[in-house]
Amino acid sequence: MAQAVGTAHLETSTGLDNRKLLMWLFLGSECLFFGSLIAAYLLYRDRSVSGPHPGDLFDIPFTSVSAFVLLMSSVSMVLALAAIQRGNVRGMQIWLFTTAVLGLLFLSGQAFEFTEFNHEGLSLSTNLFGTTFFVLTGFHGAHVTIGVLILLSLFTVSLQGRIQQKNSLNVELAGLYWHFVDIVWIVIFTLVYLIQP
Amino acid sequence: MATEWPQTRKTGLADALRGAREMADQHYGIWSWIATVDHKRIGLMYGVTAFIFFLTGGIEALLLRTQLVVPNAGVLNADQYNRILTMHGTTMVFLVIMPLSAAFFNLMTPLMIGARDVAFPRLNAFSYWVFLAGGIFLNVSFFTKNIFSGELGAPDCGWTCYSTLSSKAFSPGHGVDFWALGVQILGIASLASGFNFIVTILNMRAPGMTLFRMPLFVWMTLVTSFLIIFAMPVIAVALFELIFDRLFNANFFNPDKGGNPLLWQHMFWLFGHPEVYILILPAMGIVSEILPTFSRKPLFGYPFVVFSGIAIGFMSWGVWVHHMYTTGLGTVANSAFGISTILIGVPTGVKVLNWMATMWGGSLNLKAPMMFAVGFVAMFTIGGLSGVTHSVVPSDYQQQDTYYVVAHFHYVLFGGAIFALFAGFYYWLPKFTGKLLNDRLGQIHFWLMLIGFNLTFFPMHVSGLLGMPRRISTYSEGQGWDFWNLLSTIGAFTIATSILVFIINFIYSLRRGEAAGYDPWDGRTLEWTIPSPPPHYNFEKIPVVHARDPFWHEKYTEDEEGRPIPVVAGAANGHENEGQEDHGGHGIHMPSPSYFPLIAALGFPIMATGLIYDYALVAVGAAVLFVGIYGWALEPATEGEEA
Amino acid sequence: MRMTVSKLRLPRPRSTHLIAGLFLLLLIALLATGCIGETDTPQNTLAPEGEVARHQRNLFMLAMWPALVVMILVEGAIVVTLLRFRRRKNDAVPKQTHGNTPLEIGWTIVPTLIIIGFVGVPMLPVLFDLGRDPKADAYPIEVTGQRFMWSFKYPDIKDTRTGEPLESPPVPPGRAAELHIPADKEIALTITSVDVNHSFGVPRLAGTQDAIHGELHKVWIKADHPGSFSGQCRELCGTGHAGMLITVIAQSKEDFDAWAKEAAAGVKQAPENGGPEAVTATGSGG
Amino acid sequence: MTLAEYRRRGGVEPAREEENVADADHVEKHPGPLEYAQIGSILAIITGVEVAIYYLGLAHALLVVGLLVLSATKFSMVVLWFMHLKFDHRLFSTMFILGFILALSIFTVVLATVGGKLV
Repeated sequence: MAQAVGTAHLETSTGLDNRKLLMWLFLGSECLFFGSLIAAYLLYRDRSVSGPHPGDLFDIPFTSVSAFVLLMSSVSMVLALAAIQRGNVRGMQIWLFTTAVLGLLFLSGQAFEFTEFNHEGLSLSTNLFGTTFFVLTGFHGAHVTIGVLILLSLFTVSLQGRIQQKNSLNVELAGLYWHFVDIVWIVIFTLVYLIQP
Repeated sequence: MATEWPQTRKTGLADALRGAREMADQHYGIWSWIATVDHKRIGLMYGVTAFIFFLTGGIEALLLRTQLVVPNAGVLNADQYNRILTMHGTTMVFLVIMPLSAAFFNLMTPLMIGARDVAFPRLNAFSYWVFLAGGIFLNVSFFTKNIFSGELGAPDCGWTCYSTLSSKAFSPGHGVDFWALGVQILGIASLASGFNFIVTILNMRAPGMTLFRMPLFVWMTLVTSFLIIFAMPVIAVALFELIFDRLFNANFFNPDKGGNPLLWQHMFWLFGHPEVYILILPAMGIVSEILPTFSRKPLFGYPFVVFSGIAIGFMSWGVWVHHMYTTGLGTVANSAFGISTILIGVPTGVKVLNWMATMWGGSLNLKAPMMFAVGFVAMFTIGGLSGVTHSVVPSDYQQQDTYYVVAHFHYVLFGGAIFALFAGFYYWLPKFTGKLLNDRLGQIHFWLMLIGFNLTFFPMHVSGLLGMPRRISTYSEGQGWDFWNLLSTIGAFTIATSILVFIINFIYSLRRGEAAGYDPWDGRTLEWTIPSPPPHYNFEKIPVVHARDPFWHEKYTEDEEGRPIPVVAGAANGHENEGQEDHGGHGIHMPSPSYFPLIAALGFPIMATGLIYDYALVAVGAAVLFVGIYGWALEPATEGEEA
Repeated sequence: MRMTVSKLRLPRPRSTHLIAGLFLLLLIALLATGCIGETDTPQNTLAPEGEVARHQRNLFMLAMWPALVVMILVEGAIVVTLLRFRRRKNDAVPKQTHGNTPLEIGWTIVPTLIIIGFVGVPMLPVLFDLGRDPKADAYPIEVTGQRFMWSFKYPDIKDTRTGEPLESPPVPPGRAAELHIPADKEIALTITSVDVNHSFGVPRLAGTQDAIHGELHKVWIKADHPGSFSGQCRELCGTGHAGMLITVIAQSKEDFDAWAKEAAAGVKQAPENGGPEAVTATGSGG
Repeated sequence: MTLAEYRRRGGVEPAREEENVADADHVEKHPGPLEYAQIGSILAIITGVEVAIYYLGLAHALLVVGLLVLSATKFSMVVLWFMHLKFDHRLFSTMFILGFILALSIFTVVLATVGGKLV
């Protein structure tokens, strides 16, 4: 978002772009954020004093599909970047849009999952599992939502012809964020869904 | 800067905004401050705001000390005492020391590395506005109850807000909600400035300013910023968990549902111990600049001071359990963390020894900045040593939660951080006000503060060893604590007097102070090569750096025995830029002022208020935030640059 | 520039005297600290009357004396430096020393060794000894903190009226709850809380131990001789925090058995020791 | 003097290795769409294997180790290729790895201390 002062006029000391450096620092910092949430989940995973427990609710085939969707959105994201880096605006637009749609698909999957769990008696305050699960996956979902907003904004701006090869960095930065959200899900999918006590 | 006013017809809001915007573009009037993205102005705003909070926190401290002056005093009741106590700690940590350090990051970092601004000027303005919003939000909590009938609405759980005291059941009312959301907002501000300064320091250095030619203060800013960006997310999650527990009945810290109150303590101190170094490392940086200047010697063992700073940064992640020795984590954990705590004293000791070696053999100019810097070394050493006595796990069981701990961390945070920050004021404010602070008043301020400080906090070692628990709102006679508490209270008012002297000095100097000139202290670093106050573009020409302490080396060369010889008079004054004044900075592209950081920042307190009172406001706040962010992203960043 | 500097010179003797005076004050304060162990105040952490507290006091001294020596050396060196190297008129710019690597390495390694040797190593055995589980024959007592009162349960004493283990009677806020223990015998305390965090601190017997809801914290204490020892809650727990007082009454075997018998029968007892005066209503109210 | 001018005159670089002089030409080193698609398919396959392992009914320890290894592989592939850390400047990796390792180590210690079970 924030554009660096004078990047147009001055080279940076390291030769690296300010915004890209900022993005990587942000992702490093986000590791601690999700680390804290995942740690809370792991700490409490088998300490709920009453049900329902993870094993009663998880629908592995369903979640595998939505994990797959998010993974594939990473592929389309990187294809959007590859397109614009070669000056292919049209290709970038298609792939950006695909990524946003896949992101929305993942989010609807999560909304469906949350509603299902709710129907089966799990809420934020039911037990420790409900608390930690909803907060962890909810914060991930919030990140995906922000990602989708960024992607759609980029898409809209690109329709006005304002994203070109020379400022492909905008797409690269959105991509870095998007891929990060994806790798967080890779971790959550394994630690929360597949590995159960 | 005699530029003609642009012609505007003010017919609507948009035009009015544009008019204000143009005023801001001309660096003139109130709007130019509100829309500013200039690191120096943001730094000054940080400084003034944090100083006002310092006075608030100080008044809170005086109230606490007045209540404790004699046994069974009736100045405050226990409820008021707990609330004021909580706000005193929270204010001093989050609204005073951190933002005062941020003020110096802002003011000094770009000047010291030879840059025209920080890497993200608008993000920088955003940090300030979010900090201001969070600070006001936190203090508004006082008024959520009828303050005129003596009821305070502020949080009452101590600045550590341990679970389960912080739960809805035991802290009803909105105080803790305000605390958690307020600290959360402040965390956003710190994170933003943390990212900003890392990128600035890594990327915006002048030609030739290698990492190991950077001034020590810049190094400490870098380490601190790394600690901020890695520690803040942890407390953010802890605060979210607390907020979810309180507002949405989640169970993170609810023992009845199997939750573990100790999780809060772990998360809090995982953040909290790096936080201690976030508070003290900038102070160490300031002192490492002042001691060499006023000793006329380079910092002794520069690389070792740098590396010990980095070592402290890393080690600060491995000692958090020493806040939790008595929570029953077991002997293995306690001994491991006991040893790591002992070891973290070593790099700190290395720094102290290097500072003393810097002074040794120097030509010490005992002006107010130097006195405060030396005061820092002297007082911080005591705090560090009592810290070593804390690391001894079994004996710490006796000191845990007594006034001995209070004495220890005030020696570190007041005797350390606050002394160094005042040293920084006396040293660097003239650069920005153009006026030197009066040295005689400065000396009076120093001695009053030093005496008052020791009078307040040294007796706390004694009352602590005599078993006085911290955070008690009153105590009975016959415990042997009376005399020591009386001393502490007298000391606290002495400190307050010294602060008054500083305020008088500041106002007096602004009006009548001696002009500072380029280089009032025979300085060593780049900030002294430019006028006081600096032009908004800082450097007419970006300097080229050939050595550590670049300005010193322009003024002096060394003979074979290492004795410095002044360079020919003309070059020594740093006036090489003077002839270039008339350029007026034309042709230098500076970032445009922007209102969007302020608008975006406003979104957070609105959302937080909404979470407590009415969810509809959350939507309003989110909308404000989005307007701010979109406007920000789409406006051109630099004068004359297309988006 | 340098002219301005010399013009603004300080009146030197004044600051010298002040520094010296302050240093003297500091020394006096230090001596006062050194004598704390002698004062007879109820919660003095340096006047142990129990095995645990004695170990803790000894370790503290082990760390404090070197710390005091270092402090005096450092503060003294600062004062000497200030006096010896303060700027004089027409001072030449001093020799520029940039550092000294052997010296740096030396003053990194030597303090590490000293601090580990003097503090770290002696600390560990005591840490493990004090942190061990109570012995099997230790006298068991359950300690519960609640807002704003401590209560004690004696599993080995059956209340003759109910047949349940004896529990201490409730006390009003600001009045000390009484814990009776046999003197010169290891006591196994199981500390917990039913609401917020509290901390059970009776300095003359042992350092503080946190009471946390949902956690059972087992520690041992041992009083050297019969007597009564004051303590109070150490962890902020709300408006009554300052009034959450404890009196531990250690009795000889015979006295303790006699007390237990009476208490079990529900005989109303006059307080053995009033403990510290009740904290006034202003303090505990709110 | 701008950095660019300064460099043209051959001044000492501020802490800067030769390899990263030109940020612009890293684009050429990026893999093409085909390679991205290949990596995408590998990721898809690994996900399939993960789910398969889950249903295979392996011994718990084996299951845990297997799944951790597989997800670590996915994680690294996305980071190295999609996020270009394999090709980009070392400083970017440092920033990310610093955060990642820090999170991993402190939370391992927290879980061990509080008595949580990682698996």
